[in-house]
Parts: sequence; structure tokens; C-alpha cells
Amino acid sequence: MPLITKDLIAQHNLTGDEYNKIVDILGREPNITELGMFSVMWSEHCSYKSSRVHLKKLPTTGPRVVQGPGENAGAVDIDDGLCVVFKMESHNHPSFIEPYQGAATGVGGILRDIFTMGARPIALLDSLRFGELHSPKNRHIMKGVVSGIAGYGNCMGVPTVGGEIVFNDIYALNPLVNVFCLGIAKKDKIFRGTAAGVGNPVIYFGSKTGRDGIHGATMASDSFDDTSEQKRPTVQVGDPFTEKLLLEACLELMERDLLVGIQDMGAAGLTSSSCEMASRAGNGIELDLTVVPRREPGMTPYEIMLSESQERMLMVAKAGKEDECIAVCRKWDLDVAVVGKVTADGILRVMDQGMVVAEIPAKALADDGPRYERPYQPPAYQDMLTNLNYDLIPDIKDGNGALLALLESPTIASKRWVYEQYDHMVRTNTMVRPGSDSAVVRIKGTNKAVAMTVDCNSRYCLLNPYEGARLAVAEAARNLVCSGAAPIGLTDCLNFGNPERSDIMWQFVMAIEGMKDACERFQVPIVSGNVSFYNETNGLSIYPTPMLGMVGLIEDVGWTMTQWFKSEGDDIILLGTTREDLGGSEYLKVVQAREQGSPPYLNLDVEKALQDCVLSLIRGGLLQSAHDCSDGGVAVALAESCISGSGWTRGAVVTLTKGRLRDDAVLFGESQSRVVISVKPSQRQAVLDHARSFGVPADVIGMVSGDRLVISVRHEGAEECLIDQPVSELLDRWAYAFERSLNHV
Amino acid sequence: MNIGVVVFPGSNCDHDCAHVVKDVLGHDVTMVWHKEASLAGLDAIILPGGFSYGDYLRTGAIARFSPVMQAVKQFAGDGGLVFGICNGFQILLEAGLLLGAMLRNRSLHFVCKDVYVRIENAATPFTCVLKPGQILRIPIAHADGSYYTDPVTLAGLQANAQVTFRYCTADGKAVPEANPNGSLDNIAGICNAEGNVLGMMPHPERCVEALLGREDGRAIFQSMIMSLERKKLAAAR
Amino acid sequence: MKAKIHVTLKQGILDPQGKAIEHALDSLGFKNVANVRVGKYMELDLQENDKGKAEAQVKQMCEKLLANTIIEEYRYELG
Amino acid sequence: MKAKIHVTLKQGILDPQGKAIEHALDSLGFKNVANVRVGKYMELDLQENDKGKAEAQVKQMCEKLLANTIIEEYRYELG
Ligand SMILES: Nc1ncnc2c1ncn2[C@@H]1O[C@H](COP(=O)(O)OP(=O)(O)O)[C@@H](O)[C@H]1O
Ligand SMILES: [Mg+2]
Repeated sequence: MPLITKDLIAQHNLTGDEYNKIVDILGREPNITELGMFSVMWSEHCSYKSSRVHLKKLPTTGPRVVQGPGENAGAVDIDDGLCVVFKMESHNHPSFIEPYQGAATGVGGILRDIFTMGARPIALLDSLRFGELHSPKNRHIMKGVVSGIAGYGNCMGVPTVGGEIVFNDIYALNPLVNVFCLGIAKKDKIFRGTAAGVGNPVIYFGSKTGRDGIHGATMASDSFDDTSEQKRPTVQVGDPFTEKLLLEACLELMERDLLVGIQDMGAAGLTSSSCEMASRAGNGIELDLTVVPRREPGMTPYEIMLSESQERMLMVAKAGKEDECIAVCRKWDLDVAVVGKVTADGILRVMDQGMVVAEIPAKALADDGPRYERPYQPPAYQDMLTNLNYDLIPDIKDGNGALLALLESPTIASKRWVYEQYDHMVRTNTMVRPGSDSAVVRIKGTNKAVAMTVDCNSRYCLLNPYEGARLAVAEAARNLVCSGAAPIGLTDCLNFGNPERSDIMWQFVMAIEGMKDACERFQVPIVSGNVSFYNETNGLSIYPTPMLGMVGLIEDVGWTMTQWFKSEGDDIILLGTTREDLGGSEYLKVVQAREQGSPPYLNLDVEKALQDCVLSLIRGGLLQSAHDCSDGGVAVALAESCISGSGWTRGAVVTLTKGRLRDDAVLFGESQSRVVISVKPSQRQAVLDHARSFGVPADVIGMVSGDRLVISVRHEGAEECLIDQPVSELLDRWAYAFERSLNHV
Repeated sequence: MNIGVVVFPGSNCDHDCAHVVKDVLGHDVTMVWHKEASLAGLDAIILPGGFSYGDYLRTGAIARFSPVMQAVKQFAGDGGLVFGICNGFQILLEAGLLLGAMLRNRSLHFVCKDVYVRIENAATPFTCVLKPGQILRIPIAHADGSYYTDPVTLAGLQANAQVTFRYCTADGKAVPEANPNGSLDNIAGICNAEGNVLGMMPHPERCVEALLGREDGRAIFQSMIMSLERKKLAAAR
Repeated sequence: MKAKIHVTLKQGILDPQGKAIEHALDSLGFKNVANVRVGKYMELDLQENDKGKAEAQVKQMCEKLLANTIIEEYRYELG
Repeated sequence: MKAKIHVTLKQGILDPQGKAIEHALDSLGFKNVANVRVGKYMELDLQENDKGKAEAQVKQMCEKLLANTIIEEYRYELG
């Protein structure tokens, strides 16, 4: 047994105070296995020690909430005895080290979170951040991540129906890979990770345990520096085939009346699953490592308890049901072993070859980790970011050029190259495929569908984390509403830098406040989530990226709406007000090479009225299409409505009112609470009346017509044409930009 | 009718096929576990898409040794209808029930999108409600769909009208631009000499409901049901 | 006994993976590379001391499972 | 000059392919097989007569592209 030295403690990322707390809890010095178990459970990744005090502020309840944060995933009622179970997870650090396997195992992890709850996963979405594509290294990471997600998700037969990708060099050394998963469960058949019932058997099943991923949780709680390469042996390889068997076996076990509780072995593997299940039930667990299925000889208790080998589960069965459980696992060719039992003493006791190798109160490991109220304070550079003198930026001269440049910037360009690699149709539920504001998936056996979107504009969050977070919530909800769905729940993945820095902590705290205010106004509860800190390399931190995954309910599949123009002759209406909102815009970045200014103005009441109005218009059958204005403003929204239909394009002739605004703000400004809709001429008046009744400004700005996109601006009776392009040219730039950047060496 | 859908470890379009047969077309479905040795009582067999055994060696290579495949061979030999979709097609090739083999897509990527296919033979039990030359828009979703066979076998397939579907453009031209994976001769699906075993890479089960966009795939399942009904009628006479 | 098995695409069958690697090597500056072919390599332990029997078994494994002889050829070493 | 390159998973890294094949061989009746590991095999022609230079190049190719040295190891023969 190695002596517990200061070095050893530091290597385990534990502070002196934290170590002393461990000694207090145990009433003695820990042995090496115990030290390892504490270190993973008390890591930032598992214990949320810097974030917990703030996360508590988020609204997590509501009439539809069946399960809020604290379990493997959240669950929200969708009536008919069903609920949707969803969550989002990050796999940022592993994906930087090994893009394919990092992303693949990220998908594996989030899928397990969903099916451990008794839900069959029916949709995945991926939200990605990379450095710009001109660098071969960034391209390599992006390609690897996309094929990793494809490799795992496709094999599992869970469709990846949407997502988001943004490119910015700030993510070059810290790419973000966030994956969202949603499943469907019977409301009265939700399973939880609890070790209830003293004497009940604890059963291990899935893959064998190997030496892979030891210390993954501590790695995810550490910044990168140039020695990170040496941390490489912690890379895990995913096995989606075994996961598919695990999924089917779990759902079969749950169909029958065999289980008390179940939890997947994610970060911190056997340690976290056992102590968390015990702690939730107020019980203990006794484990015998001698019978744990292993891949390699000679593994120590330390290695077995800390291994993060993938595709493994722990279940607590009803006493006497062991054999039935084992039979189901064997049917699906999985390794399985009864590895312990539930005890009354609240202790996680680990045995190996008849000897006690660890003995720790389960609750101390799982719940009594350190909590920090880290200091926070806005950085000195914050004002420099927001103070932007627009007089120094010349107004636009070449509207056509700017529009084309925006359409082919990879952040806005079509993501077809990505989503064609994902099976987005398996399970035959996908009503709206990738390419519209949100993905829509019908629920078989009902007349309902759910819409899903992932959103976050991290540049807004950098410029003003409070506003940025509010804007992200608003945009996510708006994307759902434009698809005909009422928002019912939210999950988040909060990607930030090092929380021990007061400026980063300030970003985090402000973002939480923003999310809280917006969610309360929209009455959308946050039911699950994940925090990823330490996204920082050599002191350079990512933009604050509080990624949101929002879920909406479409109570009648007939209300489903898409963003593309449908028929020649339809009127185009712009809902909402255009202001001079250039700060933080994609236009400023792409055309003016500036990431500065204040993010767009957002009034939550105005936004809510707009969303209620759009939803009501859709349900009234009054719309042909609806598309929200986001990156690139109304000009890009119009272009997308012309070219994003699958298999056809439409032209449009539009005149926008300029008022006292700059031309670039009219075309490309990112004013919030705006939606471009198209309507049949016969329904124009009804739509305008409807909008007025909601207090939402509505302007008929043009018509779906021809095969060009023509945008003019009107000012005091004079009209000037700023954009006039064949739709085929817009399509070509937008649809193939991705391939072009990839092939450009 | 009672249609069997075989479930291999790693099948993932099994539910989708069952949904079409049962919920859309109103027939009975029996899920057949891959260790099953008998197919008694079933009118036709579907081998669904997915990644049997993870497709870790070659697509379909391990699944073909599943006990059920002996029964499928017998069933096909007795003239029963066997329909392999995507991974099911790959398994039929590995099992030798259809001729040829699958290579990686030319692009080396998994590809999921709608493609057009042209009906080359409308006289099979799986295409009998369609017209020769008719064009369907059907999704594909695979990484190994580049059909290959040697020139002699290809000539034989062509001569016997065993090439059932070819990838084509929206207006029906089987040109290289319309070939999504590098398949020899734009082949999207073939049948055996007797016509009772069919394999195709596109997924007709993904387009049988207007709610999901298009219904082009429905005709293939309807053909299969109609052929079975005719056979039953003939047997009853 | 250890068996080392190589499975490669038959000559004349297009090898897009090999092509892609050749292309990538070229763009990395390795201009003098040609005819890249990619195949599978498998190693396994065989509990069999008789070399002849072992060989017969490995050959069977290849024919039955490890290679698809329509598109692939195989070779093996025992040792 | 011809280079023959073997890329295999490092010891201790999960090999799902090997596992699946071992399982399949077992159910085909090859009960005496163990430790199946699957890797990649690559062949290429190198226009380079100097053995030392060729070796340096192949090594570089492996490090940069052909092997993913985080999880894989490689070896090569020249001839
Ligand atoms: N990584 C991805 N995976 C799958 N689909 C994606 C991905 N990135 C973008 N998409 C799809 O492309 C479309 C456009 O995305 P985006 O511009 O982010 O939409 P929005 O601005 O409305 O949020 C959406 O339908 C989205 O689901
Ligand atoms: Mg949108």
C-alpha cells in the first residue's frame, strides 16, 4: 500500500483542506483506494462544488415536471400517460484528446442516462464548437467528432435529428461537444437510481471492466496545459453494439417487475453508481470486487473502483429475482454478476478476496463533498468589449457580397455535410428533419409530436453573460414556437472556463441569473443539466457557453410548421420590430471582423407576446411558413426561407422599412423577437388582425415570387435595392460552403 | 397475413418494419429472435436494417451464422418471400441467398438522405403494383452500400432481370451523379433468380406515411402483401 | 499457437480508403507515395499444438468468416 | 520501395471488433480461440531508394496520419 503523501494528495486534485475533511469523515487516514474514490466523487465534475450554490436558483418545478434535477435525467409529462425524459451532457475534454472516441463515448453516456430512467431514446441532438476550419487541426477534430457521433448514434438506431455548430478560434484548443438525448417513458414506469430495501442484491451488467478512463472525472475537472498529452491513456473506446444490447436488456428488465433501482456507470464508474444509489436511499452497499467481470488480469481495487470503462450498469434487484435478471442479461450476451447487497448501515463497503479494501459512508462520498462560494467579479476588459463606436464602422456598400459572405460562413452555412452522416430517420418518427428551426419527432400511438432545439450564442454571452443567457432561452423557445410547439422543459450544459478565476465565476453567475429570469418569464422549468468547467488551455478560456436544449410539445401533429417558403404568390410578413442591434452580430464578425458591442436588446414581455402570437397563428392554420431571425438577421432569415426546402427553392421580393436605421442594421442586425412568416394572400388580413390582437407589430414586406431574392429598403418614400441575387447562387454558396472549406487545404 | 421480422443483436429497424406491417397496413407481425430455428406459420420474412453484431467485421458477416438463417434459407428454398432491407440485404449477400458483396461507400461516409430509384423489374412479388421505369423517392442510410460483383455474375443478373432497383436522377436517369455510394451499375436492389428473395439498400419502411413526408415506399410492402394474397388464393383453388 | 491473418481487397477492386489515405499523404507533403491499399490484420491465439491441424482451422475460419472471398483475399502465418 | 504497415490497438484498450469476432468464432465451433485482436494493415509504394530516408518518412506518416497514437501503436517493414 502506498503511503498517502502530500504529492499523492495533490495528484488526486484534492486540496489540503479537502483531505483533512476526508480524515474527519473517516476518523482515520484513508487508504489509496479510498483516496481515489474521494478524489473522483469530490471532483468538480461529480460534486458540482463550485456551481451548486448557484444552480439552486434555477426554476425546476412546474405542473408538468415529473422528475427534476438530481436523477440521471429529467422527465416532463406530455399527457396520455407518457413523459419525455431528456438531458444534455458534455464530452469536451475527451473529444479534444481523441475526437472520434471522445464524441462517441459522449453519445454513449447520454444515451445511458436516458434509458436507465426506463425511457426508450428516440432522438439525439448535438451541439458543437470548434476552431475555424482553415486550420487542419480544427478540421481534423471536427471530422473526428462528427464521425464519432455518427458511428455511435447510427449503430444504436437512435436518430440524430438536429443540432448546432459554431466555429470560432476561441474553441481551437477547447472544442465543445455537447449531446442532448430525449426518450419516451410511461409516466408510472420511471426508474430511479436508488438502492432501497436492505438485503436486495446489487447486480453488475454490461461490458467487462478494464483499465480505461481511470480518472476521467478528475481530468474533466482540470485545465489543459502542454503536459495534457501525457494524460492520454485515460481515453476510452466506445462499443455501440454492446450499448445497443444493454439498452434492449434494460428495457426488458424494466418491463418485468424485477428492479428496485438502476444507474449507469458514467464518470467515476462503480464508485459513483454505488455510492449515489446508496445515498439516495439512505442505505449502504457492500460490494465484492472479486466477482466483478474484468477485461485484464491483475487489476487493483483502486483501478476497479475508478475505471470508466463504458457500457456498464448497476442495478438493485428485488430479492429473489437475481436469476431472472441474470437470464435477461445472458439473453442479450452481456456480462453479469451479483456483486453485492444493500445494507442498513449507510456505508459503502468494498471487499476484495475476503478483505475490506474501502469503507466510507456513502452519503459523505456522494453528497457531502466540498461546496465553494467562489468569489466573482466582472473583468476589467468587459467594458472594452462592449464599448463600440459605430460611427467608426462604415455602413454597408455591397449588400450582395455581405449576404453571400454570411451565407457561406460555416456558422450559418447549411450543415448538410454533417447531418447526412447521421441517421436522422431511423425509428420512423422524424417529421421535420435537420434543416428547420427545430427538429420534430412524432410520438407513435398518439396524435402528438415533440420539437427539440439546442441553442446558445456564446458571443452574446461573452459580451454580456446575463443578457446572453436570456437571449439563449428566448431563441430556443422561439425556435420551438416557429415549429408549432409550446415549450415545456429545458436542459442545459454550462460550458465555462476555470471557476477559480473571479471573472469566469462572474460569467457563470450572471448566466445563471439570466437563465433564471428568462425561464421564469416563459414558465419553462429546467429539469436536468450538466456543468463543464475548466474549458481553458494555457490560460485562455472559451467564451461562456451555457448551451440549452429545449423541448416543446405539439399537441396535434397537424400544427407542425417549417421554415421554408411554400408557394409562389404567398405574402411575406415580418413580425416584430427591427432596431439598431449590430452588437455581437455575425455580420460584425464576418464582414467587419469585430466581436464587440452589446448584444441585442431583449424585452421578455415583448418576446412572450410574439411567441404566443406565432403559436396561435400556427394553431389557427393561418401560416405557410415561420422562421425566426437569428444569426445574420432578417436578410439571412429570408434567404434561408428561400433555399432550405428539401428539393426546391423559392424566390422573394421584399421591401424593408429603414426609418432612421443604418442599412446594415436593417439587413443583418440581430434584433430579437422577430419572425418571418409567409401566408396565403387570402389570409393576410386575418393574420394582421391576429397579430394586432397580441400587440405584435406586423408588416407585409413582400411576396414569395420568382427565382431571385430581391431586398430593397424604403426611406421617406425613396426605395433603394440593396440585395438582388439569383436564388440558385444563394443556394450554391450556402449548401456547399462546408465542403468547400473542408476541401480547401 | 403474418409477417416475420427477424431480430438480430444490433438490428435497429425491426420496430420500424413491424410498425409498417401492423399499424399502417394492418397485418400481423411476429418478431423472430435470431436464435429461433423455425419459421412455421409465417407468410413472409423481413430482415430489417441495423448493425447486426455491430457490423464490426463486415456488414452481415456474423449475422449470417445466426441459427435463424438456416430456417430462412429453407423458407426461401420453399418459395417463401424473403425481404432484406439495408443490413438485411447485406446479410442476404453474406449468406449467399443473393449474389455479390457490399463495399464501403465511395465517400467513406455514412450517408442518410433521400435518393431516387427506378423500378427495373416490376414483375417480382415485391414490385408488382409498380410500373417498370417508375421512379420512387426513398431514403438511404448506410456506410457500406457499394454493391459489387464480378462481371460474369453481373451479366447474369442483368440477363435474368434480377436487378430490381437502380439509383437514378429525379427524372429517371441512372447516371453516376445519381449514384450515392459507388454501386456497380447503379444497383440499389436485386432479387434471386426465382424472384422470391429481394434485397435493397434504400429503406422503404421510412416512407409509408404522409406525416413523415412521402409514401413512396408503401408500394413495395403492398406488392408483397398482394403477392401473398394471390398465392393464398391460388393455393385455395 | 499464434495466428496472424491479413485480409485485403482483391486486386482490381477499388479501394476508396486507400485512395483517401494516398490523397491525405499527398497533401501532407508525402508526394512520393503510390498504390496505397488498406486491409485488415487479425491476431489470435489458437490452442492447438499440431501445426497442420492449426493451419486447417485457420483456413476454415478465413473462408467461413474472416474474409469474404468475393471481394477479399487472405493470407496467414502461424507461429 | 514497398512499405508494409501494421496498426494495432495498444494493450489495455478495448477492442470491440476483436471481441465480436472471438464470440462469432466461438459460436461457429472454434472453441480453442482466444485473444482475438483486430488492426489495420496498409501497403504502399514509396519512391525512395535510400532505406534510412524511407524509414524516416514512413515513421512520420504513421505518427501524423496512419496511426492514432493515442490509442494505437504501429510497426512497419520496408522492402
Ligand atoms: N451538428 C448538427 N447536427 C445535426 N444537425 C445540425 C447540426 N448543426 C446544425 N444542424 C441543423 O441545421 C439547421 C440550422 O441550424 P442553426 O443555424 O443552428 O438553426 P437556428 O439558428 O434556427 O438555431 C437546424 O435544423 C439544425 O438542427
Ligand atoms: Mg432558428
